[in-house]
Amino acid sequence: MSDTSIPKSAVQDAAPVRPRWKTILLRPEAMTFVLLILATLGASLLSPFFADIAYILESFTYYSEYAIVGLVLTLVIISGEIDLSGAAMMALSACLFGITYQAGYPISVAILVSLISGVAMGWFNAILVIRFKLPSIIVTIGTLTLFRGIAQVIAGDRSISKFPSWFVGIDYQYVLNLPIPVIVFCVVALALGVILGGTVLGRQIYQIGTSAIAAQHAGIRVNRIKTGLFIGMGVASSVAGLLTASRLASVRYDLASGAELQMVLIVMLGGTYIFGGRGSIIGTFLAAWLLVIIATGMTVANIPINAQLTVLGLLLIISIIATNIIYSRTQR
Amino acid sequence: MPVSDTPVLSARGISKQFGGVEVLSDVDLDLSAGEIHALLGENGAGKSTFAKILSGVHRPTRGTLALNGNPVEVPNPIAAQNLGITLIHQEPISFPDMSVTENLVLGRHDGALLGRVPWAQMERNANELMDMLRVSIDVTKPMRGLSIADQQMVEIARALASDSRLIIMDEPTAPLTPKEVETLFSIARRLRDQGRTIIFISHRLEEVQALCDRATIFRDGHLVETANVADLSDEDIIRLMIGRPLKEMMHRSGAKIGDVALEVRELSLPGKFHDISFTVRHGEIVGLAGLVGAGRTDVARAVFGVAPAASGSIAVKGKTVEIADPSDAIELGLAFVPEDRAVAGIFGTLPVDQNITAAVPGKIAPHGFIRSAIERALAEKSVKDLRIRLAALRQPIGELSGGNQQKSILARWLHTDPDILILDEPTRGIDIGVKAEFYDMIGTLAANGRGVLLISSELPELLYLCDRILVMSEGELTADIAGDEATQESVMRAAVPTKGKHGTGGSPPEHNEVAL
Amino acid sequence: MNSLTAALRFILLRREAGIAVMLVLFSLVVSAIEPRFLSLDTLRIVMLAVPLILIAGMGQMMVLLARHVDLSIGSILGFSAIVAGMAFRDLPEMPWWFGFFIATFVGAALGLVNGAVVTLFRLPSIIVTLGTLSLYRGVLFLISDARQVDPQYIPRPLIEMSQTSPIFGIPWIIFIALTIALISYVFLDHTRLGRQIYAIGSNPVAAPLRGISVVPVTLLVFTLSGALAGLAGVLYASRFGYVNPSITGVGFEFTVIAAVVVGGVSINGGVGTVLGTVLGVIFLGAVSVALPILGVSAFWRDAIYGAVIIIALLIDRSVRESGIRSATLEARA
Amino acid sequence: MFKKLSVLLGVAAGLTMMASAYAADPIKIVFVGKNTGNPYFDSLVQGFVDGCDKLGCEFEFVAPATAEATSQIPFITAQIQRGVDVIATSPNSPDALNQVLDRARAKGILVLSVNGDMTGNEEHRDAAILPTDFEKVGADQVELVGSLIDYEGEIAILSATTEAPDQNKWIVGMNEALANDPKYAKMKLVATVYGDDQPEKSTTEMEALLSTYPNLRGVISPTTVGIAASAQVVQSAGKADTVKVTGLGTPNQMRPFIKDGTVEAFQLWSPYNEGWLASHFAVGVKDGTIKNEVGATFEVPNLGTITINPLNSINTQAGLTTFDASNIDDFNF
Repeated sequence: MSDTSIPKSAVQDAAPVRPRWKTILLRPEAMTFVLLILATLGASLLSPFFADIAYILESFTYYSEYAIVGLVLTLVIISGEIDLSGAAMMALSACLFGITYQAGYPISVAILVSLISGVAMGWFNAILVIRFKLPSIIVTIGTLTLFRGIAQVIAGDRSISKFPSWFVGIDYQYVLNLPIPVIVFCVVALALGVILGGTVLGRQIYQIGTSAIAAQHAGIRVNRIKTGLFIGMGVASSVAGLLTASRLASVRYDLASGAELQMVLIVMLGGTYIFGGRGSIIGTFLAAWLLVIIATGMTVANIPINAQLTVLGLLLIISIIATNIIYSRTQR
Repeated sequence: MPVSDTPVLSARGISKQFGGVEVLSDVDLDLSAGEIHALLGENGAGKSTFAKILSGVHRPTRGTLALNGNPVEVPNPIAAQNLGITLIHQEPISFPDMSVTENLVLGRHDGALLGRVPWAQMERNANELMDMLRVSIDVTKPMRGLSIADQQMVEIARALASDSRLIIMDEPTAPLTPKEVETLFSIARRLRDQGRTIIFISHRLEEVQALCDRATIFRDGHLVETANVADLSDEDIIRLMIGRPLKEMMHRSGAKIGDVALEVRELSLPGKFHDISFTVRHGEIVGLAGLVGAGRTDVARAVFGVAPAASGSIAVKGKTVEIADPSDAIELGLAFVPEDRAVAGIFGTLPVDQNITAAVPGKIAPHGFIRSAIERALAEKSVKDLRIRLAALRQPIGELSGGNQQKSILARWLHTDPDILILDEPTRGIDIGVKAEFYDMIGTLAANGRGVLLISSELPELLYLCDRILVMSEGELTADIAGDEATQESVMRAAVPTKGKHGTGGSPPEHNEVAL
Repeated sequence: MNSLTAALRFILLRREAGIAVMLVLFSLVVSAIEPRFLSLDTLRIVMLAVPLILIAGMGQMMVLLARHVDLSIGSILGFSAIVAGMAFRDLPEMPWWFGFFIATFVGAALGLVNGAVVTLFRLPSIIVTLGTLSLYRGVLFLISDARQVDPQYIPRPLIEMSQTSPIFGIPWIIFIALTIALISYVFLDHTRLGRQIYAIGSNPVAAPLRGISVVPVTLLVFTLSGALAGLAGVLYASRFGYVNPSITGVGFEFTVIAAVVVGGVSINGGVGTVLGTVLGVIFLGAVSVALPILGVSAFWRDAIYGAVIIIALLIDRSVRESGIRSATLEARA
Repeated sequence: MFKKLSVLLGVAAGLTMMASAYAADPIKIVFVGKNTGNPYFDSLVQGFVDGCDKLGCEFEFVAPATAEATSQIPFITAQIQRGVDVIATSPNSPDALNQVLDRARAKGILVLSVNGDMTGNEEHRDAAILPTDFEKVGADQVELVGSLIDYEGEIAILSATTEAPDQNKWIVGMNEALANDPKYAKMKLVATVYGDDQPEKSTTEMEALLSTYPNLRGVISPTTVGIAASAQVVQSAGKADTVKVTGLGTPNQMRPFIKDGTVEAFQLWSPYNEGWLASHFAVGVKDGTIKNEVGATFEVPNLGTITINPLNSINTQAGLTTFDASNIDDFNF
């Protein structure tokens, strides 16, 4: 019955630390990278037409818009929220852009209207999630229906086109042999990667996602940062909508319909933890290429879309499960 | 005292470890039919852990349990219930969207899954139980609308409804009014007289004296004494609970008490606390005592801006300030070590160094970009200064023991160089050796001229550390006692509610012995 | 308090009252603009528009009560309808009513897969079912070879279930939906298992402490949701007369979720009644019928559904806020 | 089904399945459809397949999952990458494909718009293969409905989407015929509504028509989803005798309604011939036997002499084919 009977050692105070190589290799991003290499090899075997850098880059432009939104979505998910309304925001902001331009305003005003609408929609999501404390996942399901519904109401089934020629075809403008959408994606990835990995803001996003309550107690302005991220989603969606408008030379209410799934897929494939607090831009960056390679590889091999849909649905579920398993293992 | 010979329950060599720390060691205890048995001890002494092992919430690391002489396993709460053991939780567990009636019967295994729910009969039974408790709760109302006290009553009613032979009440009286306490006691006695066994966990010695037949006292995970209550004086119990004089563990060098660092004036938040005013001076350790749910933590959260008060004002170093968010408080030189470390303190999956530097982004990132060399240096200094035991700085903090996690949180705040520290139960769930280190540190903080507001449920801790002790009861400040004048009794007297909280029908006590 | 005011209070304090009032107000406003709206014919059209939503809505409601959500029901509906349709086409000797079993069974199996992934890996159901929404649609394309089941293969008696009536001129399909609603009511309100679904959604942490087996019950609600979506699938074939892999059931999940949350089922689990859901389904049915009668473009429908989901969330929130509640309970929940 | 599974497995294993598909000389034609699961295109694709069997060209059919504007683009790019000689497509948007089709043409690929044209953007394709003269469809349809209702009474139109270009062109034609031809003086067009090519919306719109216009005598639905929904609605309502439904539909979709008399007659063209003609035209242009110039003519077996109309548009047949009980069993598409 003496107090000295409680044994003490360093082992009991702290579990032994995992070797550094193990923590790196066990990251889901490593998995994404391995998958990327495998997919590239597989696609090259599947079709002799696949292994062509110019073709892959061109194909990437078709997914670049989703991938750009996916980069911002990565931050949102790391912060412990989610935004499924990205694709609908793309459509509504692009339709507003088209309608403003058609109404006779200069294209710069139309672009401004689109960006402002992006801010407004992101802010609307943020208000519902933060001010009214509603779960973001269901709120953004509501707003995704609402935003696309509004796009449908204001634009009808009309295809809005006849944009000035300088605005059209950004995907065929090259800088250093890279299509501009690819450059935009890489620049956004680099910028967000630096912010997330190297700055206080990025650090705080991880901390909020790990425990929003602890973050608040540590003096981190949780609501402000989350609001910023939702607005960032809106702006990124609006930019993506403009890129799509330029690429297609027309906008319609059904632009990017169903793309919320692909956005989530990119982020999940990149190993971002669905419950927040973990993930990286490099993962999302690699996953965007992975998705393009899988989709393009199958398309150029003329594999029916039926199989493609199945593969993508499976990938989403498997990637969530795998990431979840990896993180729950390393957590304990 | 109808104590029979064969023990209803006997525990042999019960031990429990959490993350390598032994919180319960070799407990042997026999409980007889028809007794009310008190479990006493400081917070963390092991009495609640023992109760949870009996009721299947935890499984013992070692040791055996026997019911009426037959060895039993209690792997989960359901098994416990089937064995006739019910734990009434400190904080009621309920289904807020469902009616009181349903909360009373949910989980009781009588009837097929697709069998019809006998609503009318259930409601009748529920009303009978409420009558017996002499409370007027509408049993058709959802739990969501009930006060905590009423929810507690439902919880107690639920235990009565299931035919439990051993009922464990873990501080059931904390949120109850004296009248309700009296009702509860009379029911407890009736249950005892029917031959049931009741384990009664409480801090209130007068309740133990009034109600219990025998008492077992825990200290630091060990059972130190089991005796008839009649043979124990309050002084005996306190001595057994505290063990060695706590003074020996503390080295308080009399700090110089300086100017007012923090002044709180007429702070109110409806439903939580009302008209709270106090001051904390530089170099002063001010204790904040009170029962669970008295509103202590809410006051601390309001001062720090986590959940700001609705009215009243706060002045820091003589200047009235606006604190709407913790970041405002931090800028003003406040720091807050929250009570619920796992939720509000640590970032469990993030490395220790990132946890330590979380409140000083400006220091680790002078130009916006994080300089890991600076960060590591800051963290290493904390590890050395506070003797945080870990394997590596990049280790997730969740892998550390509770004491070292708490040290890291304290380290986080020390980097902000605060003038005022609010510590909410800083030593909860920390083993005794590390506790002493904490007492040292708190003393040093005050000696360095910082003001400390210390919230604690461990009275001895407050009595020996504090220059002044404030006491809260039911959301109001009821006492402000100088440290050298404070005693357990004077603090407890101020902490225990004296006026009725809610009408309970006021019917005279009647002994309608509804079949339990 | 006399019994009349007590009764009034009891009625008015229920959420169903709010939806019923909304429904009446809406009908009055619409008929003020277009008097033809207030007719038996309109009622018939509304009643014909809702059975599929009502049946799948019962399943979705159970999933929501258990604090989950099933976004894949549109694909499950399509999947079951296609499988049943292919059976009608490729196995002509099969008795036509066997299609009900096939569709319900296929739906139940797909729902079970949802539930298994959700419970086994402890993943948020909304993400899992977003994945299976796409996965099931992909597989249904594969098995159907992306070919429609043409009307000539849909059995005549099945088609007639949407047209002929056993009694009072009310078509079979409405009877089936109301029967399902009635069974759901008895199941949810009057059986132990039904109450356990509420308990799990009301406090998932406490449920296992009270001996409720959370995993089997969760599997059950997903399976039921799938089975009911499957049943709605075969009734789709009855109502529309053919099954198309790229049309059948697409976007159905949003309609159903909108109807159910309008009916007062909380997205946070534990709250909601069959009566409320029935009223919610009828309300949205009335809206979709009123639009063409008012001459408003059908494009408004999606915007209205989206707004309705958000408004319902806000109402649910304020109802929760208004009740006296305990912080500890919330934190634990 | 096992075959499909093995295809999937093949994908996963990264096998070289398509290795033999590129080493040959023959002209490679690919048709990029609107979306999969669209029964209309099954017959059209068969025309291509038979044409290529006879002419010795290689043919492939690919299609995205949804009929959304952007979804065809990656498929067209992939075909450019594969180095095909001819891309035929049924564009989902009149203008979203301009860029990618221009790139295809820049590489010497012959680009054909099949079954619908890119109105206003004709310079972005080489030729359009249209089933019939779209200018005459409206008048033909009005004549058909007129003949069914004795040229007297109220009629309505249930179309696809408000902006569907082909349907709108036909609706203009219908309005002109009704306004200008004295034969139709006693017919009155009371409403034009849109069902968005969704079964649910089309059904609701049709039911609203019946309820709003009790004196309605005829409905023209120039879209396959719409006419099927309309037929289903009048059948359910038992109004097949008073309200005559007609429009454009496929025989397989409409067969039961013709058989039971719900619909007396409807029209369409032969999608099979479109594929047949397109393959002959493509091969002819590629090997130089056909000049793709306005006014040029060429022979196609079974179709006779075909003329290239202004804007390089080619029709497979002069007028619409009318299907009724007497001939419907001769068709299977």
